[in-house]
Amino acid sequence: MNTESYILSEQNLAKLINGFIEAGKTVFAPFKDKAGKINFKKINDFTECDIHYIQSVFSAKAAVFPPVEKLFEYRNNKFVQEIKDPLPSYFPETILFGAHPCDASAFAVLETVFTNDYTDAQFSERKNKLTVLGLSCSTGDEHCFCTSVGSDPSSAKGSDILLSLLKNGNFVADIITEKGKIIFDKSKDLFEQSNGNEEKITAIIPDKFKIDELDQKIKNSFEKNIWQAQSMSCLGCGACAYVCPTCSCYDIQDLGTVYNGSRVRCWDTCGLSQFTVHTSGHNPRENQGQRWRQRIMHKFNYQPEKIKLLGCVGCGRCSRACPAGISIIENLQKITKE
Amino acid sequence: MNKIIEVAGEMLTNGEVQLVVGYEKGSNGNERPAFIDAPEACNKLIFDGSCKINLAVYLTKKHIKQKGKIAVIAQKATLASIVTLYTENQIAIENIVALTFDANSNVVKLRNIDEIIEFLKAAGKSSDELDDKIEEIEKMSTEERWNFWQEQFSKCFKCYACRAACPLCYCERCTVDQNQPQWVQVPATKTGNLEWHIMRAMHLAGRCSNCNACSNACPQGIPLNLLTRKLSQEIFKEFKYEPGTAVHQTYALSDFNIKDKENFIK
Amino acid sequence: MENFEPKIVAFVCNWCTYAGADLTGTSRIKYSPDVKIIRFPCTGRIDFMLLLKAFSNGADGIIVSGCHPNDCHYTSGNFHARRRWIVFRSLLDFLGIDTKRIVFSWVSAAEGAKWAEIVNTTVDEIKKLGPYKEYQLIAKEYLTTKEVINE
Amino acid sequence: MKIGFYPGCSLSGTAREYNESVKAVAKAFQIELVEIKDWNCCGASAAHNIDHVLALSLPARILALAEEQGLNEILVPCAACYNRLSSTQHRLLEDEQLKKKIVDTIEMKYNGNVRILNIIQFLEKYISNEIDQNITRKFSKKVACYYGCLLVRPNKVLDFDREEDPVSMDKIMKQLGANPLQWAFKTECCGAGLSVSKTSTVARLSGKILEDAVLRGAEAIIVACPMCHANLDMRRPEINNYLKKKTNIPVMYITQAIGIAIGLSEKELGLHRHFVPVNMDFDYL
Amino acid sequence: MARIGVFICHCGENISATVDCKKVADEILKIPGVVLSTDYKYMCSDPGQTLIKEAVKNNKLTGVVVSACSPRMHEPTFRKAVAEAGLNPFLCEMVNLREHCSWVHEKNDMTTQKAIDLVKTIVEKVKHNEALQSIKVPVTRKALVIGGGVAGIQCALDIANAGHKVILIEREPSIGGHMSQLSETFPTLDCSQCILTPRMVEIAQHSNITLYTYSELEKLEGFIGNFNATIRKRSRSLDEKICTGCGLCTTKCPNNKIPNEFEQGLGNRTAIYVPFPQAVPNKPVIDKNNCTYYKKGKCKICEKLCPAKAIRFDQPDEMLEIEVGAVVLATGFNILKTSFFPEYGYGQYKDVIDGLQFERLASASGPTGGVIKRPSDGQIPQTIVFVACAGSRDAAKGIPYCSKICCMYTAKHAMLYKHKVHEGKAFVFYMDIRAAGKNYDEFTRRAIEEDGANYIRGRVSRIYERNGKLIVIGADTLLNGQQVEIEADMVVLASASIANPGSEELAQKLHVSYNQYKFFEEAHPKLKPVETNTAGIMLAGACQSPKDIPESVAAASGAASKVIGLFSNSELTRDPLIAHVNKTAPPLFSTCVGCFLCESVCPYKAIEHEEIKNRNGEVIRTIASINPGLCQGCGTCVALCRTKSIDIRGYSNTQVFTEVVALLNEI
Repeated sequence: MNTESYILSEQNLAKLINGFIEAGKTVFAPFKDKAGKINFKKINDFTECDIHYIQSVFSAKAAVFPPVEKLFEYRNNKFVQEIKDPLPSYFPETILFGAHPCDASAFAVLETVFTNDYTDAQFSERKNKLTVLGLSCSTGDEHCFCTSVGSDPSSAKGSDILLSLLKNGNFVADIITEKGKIIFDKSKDLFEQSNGNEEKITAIIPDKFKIDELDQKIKNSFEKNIWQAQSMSCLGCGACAYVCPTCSCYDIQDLGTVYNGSRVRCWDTCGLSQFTVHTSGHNPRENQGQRWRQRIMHKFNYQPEKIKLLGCVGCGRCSRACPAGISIIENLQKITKE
Repeated sequence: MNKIIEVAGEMLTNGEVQLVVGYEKGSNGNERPAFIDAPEACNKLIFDGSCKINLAVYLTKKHIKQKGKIAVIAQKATLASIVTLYTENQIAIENIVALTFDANSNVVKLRNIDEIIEFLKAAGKSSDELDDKIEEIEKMSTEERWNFWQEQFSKCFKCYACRAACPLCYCERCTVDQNQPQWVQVPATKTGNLEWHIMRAMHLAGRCSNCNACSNACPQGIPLNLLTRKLSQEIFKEFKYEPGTAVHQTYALSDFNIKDKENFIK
Repeated sequence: MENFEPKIVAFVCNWCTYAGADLTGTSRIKYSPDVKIIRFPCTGRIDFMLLLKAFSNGADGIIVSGCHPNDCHYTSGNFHARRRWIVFRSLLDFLGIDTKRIVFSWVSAAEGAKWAEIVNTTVDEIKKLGPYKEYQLIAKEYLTTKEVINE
Repeated sequence: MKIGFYPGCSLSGTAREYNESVKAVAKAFQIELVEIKDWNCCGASAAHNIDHVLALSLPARILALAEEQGLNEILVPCAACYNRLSSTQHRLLEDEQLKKKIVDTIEMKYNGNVRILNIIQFLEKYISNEIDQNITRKFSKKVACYYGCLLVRPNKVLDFDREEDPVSMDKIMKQLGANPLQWAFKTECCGAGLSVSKTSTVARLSGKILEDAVLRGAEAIIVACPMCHANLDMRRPEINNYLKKKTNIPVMYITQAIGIAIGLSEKELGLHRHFVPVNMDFDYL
Repeated sequence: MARIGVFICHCGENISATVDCKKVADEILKIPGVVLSTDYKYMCSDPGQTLIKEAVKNNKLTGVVVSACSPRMHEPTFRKAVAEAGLNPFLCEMVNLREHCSWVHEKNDMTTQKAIDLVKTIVEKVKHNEALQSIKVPVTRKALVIGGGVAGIQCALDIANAGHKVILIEREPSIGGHMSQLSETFPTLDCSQCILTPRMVEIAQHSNITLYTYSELEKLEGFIGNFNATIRKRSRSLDEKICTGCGLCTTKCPNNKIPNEFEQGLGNRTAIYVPFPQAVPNKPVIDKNNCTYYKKGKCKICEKLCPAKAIRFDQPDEMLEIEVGAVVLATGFNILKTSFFPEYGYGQYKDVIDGLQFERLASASGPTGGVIKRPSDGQIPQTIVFVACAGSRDAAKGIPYCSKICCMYTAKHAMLYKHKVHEGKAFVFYMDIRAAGKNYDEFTRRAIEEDGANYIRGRVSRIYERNGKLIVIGADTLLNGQQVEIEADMVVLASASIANPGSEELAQKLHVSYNQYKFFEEAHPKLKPVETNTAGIMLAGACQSPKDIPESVAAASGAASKVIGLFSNSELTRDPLIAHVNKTAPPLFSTCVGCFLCESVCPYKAIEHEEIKNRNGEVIRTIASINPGLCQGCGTCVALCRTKSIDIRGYSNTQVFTEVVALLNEI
């Protein structure tokens, strides 16, 4: 469908969001905690959220891929063996509000991973019940590089409605998808006509590298020793993957006892040394260099080949989160310069 | 800071060390760890104390050890960590030269454990706002404390940056990575998080060098150092024990004194 | 709260308190059945993680008991344990975990009566405090059938 | 060279000659004794039998004064005073509560860092090294050094010399050329406080002491305590009564002995004040 | 899949009176893995045990849970039973339904529910029990006895006579110890030498005993059954093999005024000397500190005299390495010297002597040929004062304990004196007369009633000399503390028994604990009186606490029997419930990181360093390992280990963890 643009004042935006909440929908929105860290969180009123942020610590992927998700509950003794699937109420209608284009576009990557050869029921359930009210970036910082990975600060990819901040504090709302249209239709009166020439505040994100150069270089860099060099200071934690909007690895665990409990899936990451250890004790990725290589090549080589999508959206969270100050941009630049 | 550049440079040139572990300017302007094996590369070395990583963490890593003799830029806590690592048989001290700074920021070379301990003794102890924060929490009611920490831990996603950044969390197979039995829930559940952080604090009790690397590494900024610091205080108060102040002193928790005082055992 | 029967686990050493509890039995001194004993070779063996496990599995209270100082069958196990508890207890307290729910005691093989008393006073105390809701709430986070969207 | 000085009541009363000889000797060795201003009674020997706070407060005040007046070392020639001051300092240093209590009572600062010297410690520290080259006439007599009880007991408080068989005075007397005897009554009780109230006891106890000294051929008894001196000297008639024989062995303070050896005059040393006659030439024998 | 059999015992009415055993059995049957759950009146009875054995066979059980009385009572019984049925005994566990449940609770559902929970807990535990074999440690059947006093001698002979090799080492040039110095012994007054010397000779001649005198233990390594002792054999400066012990050398030695230790300084000896005529071995030794040759470099008279040419001035100390399976400490005691007592004149009065010196005076072989003469002028004392508790039972002297032997030997001394000097007066100052022991009280009464020793209950405040007399001032507490003053010719201090010098160092060498008075500590004051807390090291005699001869000998035989017991098998069997460090697949090899913080936590020094080597023999890493010979299974290291690399069998991490979970969760 072709996009229609409207004006949405801040007050009306508030009305819109609170409307969803009253309607019993779950609204995920950027929330600033006491420590000043921004994260997506279920809010109970518009005022709780803080949309003037550069980047949240964790991405919005929790909306479809929670850090811990119950798969089923079990009960098991000599006389009873039963498995209970989660009730529908476990997957509520969800509005993701205030996610930047990078986060919004990341859902495409997750979706292909979770559905390409086999459809993950729980993921799809969540994804189908999710509507994304994206928010284009009015500011950025040295870690942002969406423009270098084929996106931009006001890209509509992945949003159902894309909001863009105007100088006067109001927003332009671009209705992108059917889902978006439905929302719009439900509350037309909150939207005003746009004359199409309002001044958006849009962040400038300079190019950091040429993606096709990188693509060429990285193809045959598997054996190179850049990986060791780049991961020298890597401490081997999971921060980069956990904050990443596209990282989709998970572990499956049982909580409870032999008699009863639940099976859950939870985030996991290739950065941890235990990730690939075999029962035999052998570890195919025995040093951090190999793990680092896996992470980079997976996003910039394997995924483009396998799912025809770049595994990185340029949000720069990994660089911000890294305790050792490893910058992904720098390292990708190095690779292109190889 | 050109002093440090000189010193490091000449150490690499005259082959006194093969690698210098120090700090450089990161892309976001902050200090970050740097690994330098060529004299000419030394000029990117900086030191303004803003880096929150305790470089001792690298001394136990295989790929660093392989480099041979290592010079490491050390803050006070780093030195304490080195002493503890040494007493716990984790490093070959003869392969390590600690570069630190005296009161008027001259570079000091510490070549062996005794020199390090001497230096630490001379440097003395300094308390900071963290102690006040601890007091503040101690003043809370049990319930308030519980809520405070539950809120903090609810932010934890078990990325283990705290563990990775800690020089004393050098174990190859951490208890959380064991499942026979599963001591700590793997998922970032409320219980899992609570148990993980309690265990972490207990395992560092009497060992922690109070470098705050754990809380600094946490992407969510959870003040984990409060726990370790609290226990350091407790252990010093109860057993007059301070890690990193003497070579081969018995670890507070594998030692005992018949006169140890408590007021809660019936 | 009237008919609340607390779940209390007792971690005791084999040589003093376990034997002491045996003596309570042979002397037919009655105490509350809410306390159940798990036997260890020595208080030195009792891992602090086990106390957490007890709470996360629904214990309302915990008793840890062993030989009096200088009586340890292994000469120093209880001294090491004492240090461990001094540190651990202060940490739990700092984290807002209710240390009133953990009772430490020395009960010798000769103190059958003392064991009964420890048990009964503990049970009364825990009954006053009620079930350990806070901890059980977080422990059941993903176990309860009442669905919660994670947030 | 200056050092603090606490005379106490005896030295200005029954033991004036002790006071005189101490000062004379000190002067002879160019040591200035700075008397503590506004000093008070040390509480011996009655106070600690009656009121402990008082018994501690009195010496505490003296020590506090010394601190106030910047004297970090004080000479206390009277054994009784020395004993009270030392005991007080000991008690207060080992008991914070008590210290607080006493400090509140005397309403003065008290740190407890004043060094308290008895006469012998004083002599050992400042004079014994100098004596040899200053001796003008050897004190070539057999002497019995009598320490009494207050100088050496309780050992864990005073930590001075051997509790039962002290030797420090003997050493000094040897230096003077005397021949200190090995005898049995060095620290035996002289009857001290009963001097006035129960002279018969004093006679008996001091009697035994004198008897043994005489028996072993002592020509003089050397003391360092006003009490001992009073009992052995002033109470001589009663003693002789008890012993049923006339003993005329003189009793002199160690400072007097030193004085004689370095050629000070009888007057300076107050030898004339004794009840049992004594003089430079020892012709009283 | 586990196949657990659960057996609920009624214990007659003891359990079933308050617990619904049937219900328990039924509930437990619900647990996955429980193939059999039944109740019975008396499980420990023969039919009861048969029931279990049959079940084990018929149901191919992999684990057995007997819910009955306290395991401290019947665990061995039932483990034996299942073993007979062919199941590893350590796969059988007991639930304490009687002492911990039925006897302490009322009859109601809660009690039954508790019973169910307890059984459930152990059932889950048993699922994780391992089949264990008791540990076998090889035993070197050779004992090292340190100290050649009566205790050491007795112990060595007992062990040797049981057919085992014994190494006996003695610090002095001759064995015999204090007993050889004694005149006569209480309460029989038989001559000490007459009893002891034959035993000494026996030692010298026993084919199973190797005697090293003038020797000390340098160091001890290893553990029970497998010790490695290094012994320093000090040079006697002569070749023992050729020395005939004729004693000629000692006759012409110019240094003949050296106070004789054996005579407690009451007599003199030469620089080359035999400590006493009956010495074993009867070979001289040169006292290097007093020998003219060693001091001035010339003399060598003895060398010229020696017909056998046995003198070796250049003889070095010898170091001997010996493997032994057990060690017995019999290093004995010492007594305070008179110089310890200020109030008694700091030892300045020659005629104030200690008990051992009096023994020498009274001994027929002593310096005075058994005539009691006072040291100062050789006069026969007409009045002797004996001071009991000289130092003992006196906190102010730092010796609050009772020296135990003084009461008796003081009575003996008084007696001996009166027998030798009939008209003499003997006074004894005492605190209490402690004469507990066979014929002991009778003995002291004899001293008082027949021999007229004058006992005064009170202590002696001081002793001084006057006209060659010793004035003893004491109190008579029975005359309401009245002062007594006695003019004595001689005073004998029954001075306190103290630990031998060097016992502290020795204890540290051997890792045995000792009390604040440096006496060695037994493993248990009641039940392990002759063992130390270091397995394989025993105690004999007065090195443990003051003991008289009969006690020392008894203890020695006790220690000997422990050693013989240990030697009764070529390997010793130990409970397998001990700690072990895990081993994992390479490249990790073990989760142990080798921080060795566990080392100091082990009371038994059981934690050792193990080097993991790669194929080329290079050390990859060093990890902890537990010495099964030393570990006693307290598990303190297990709780301490951060990586859970140490675990303990019988109370393993998995087991206790499972117990907690099972106890608190519904089936």
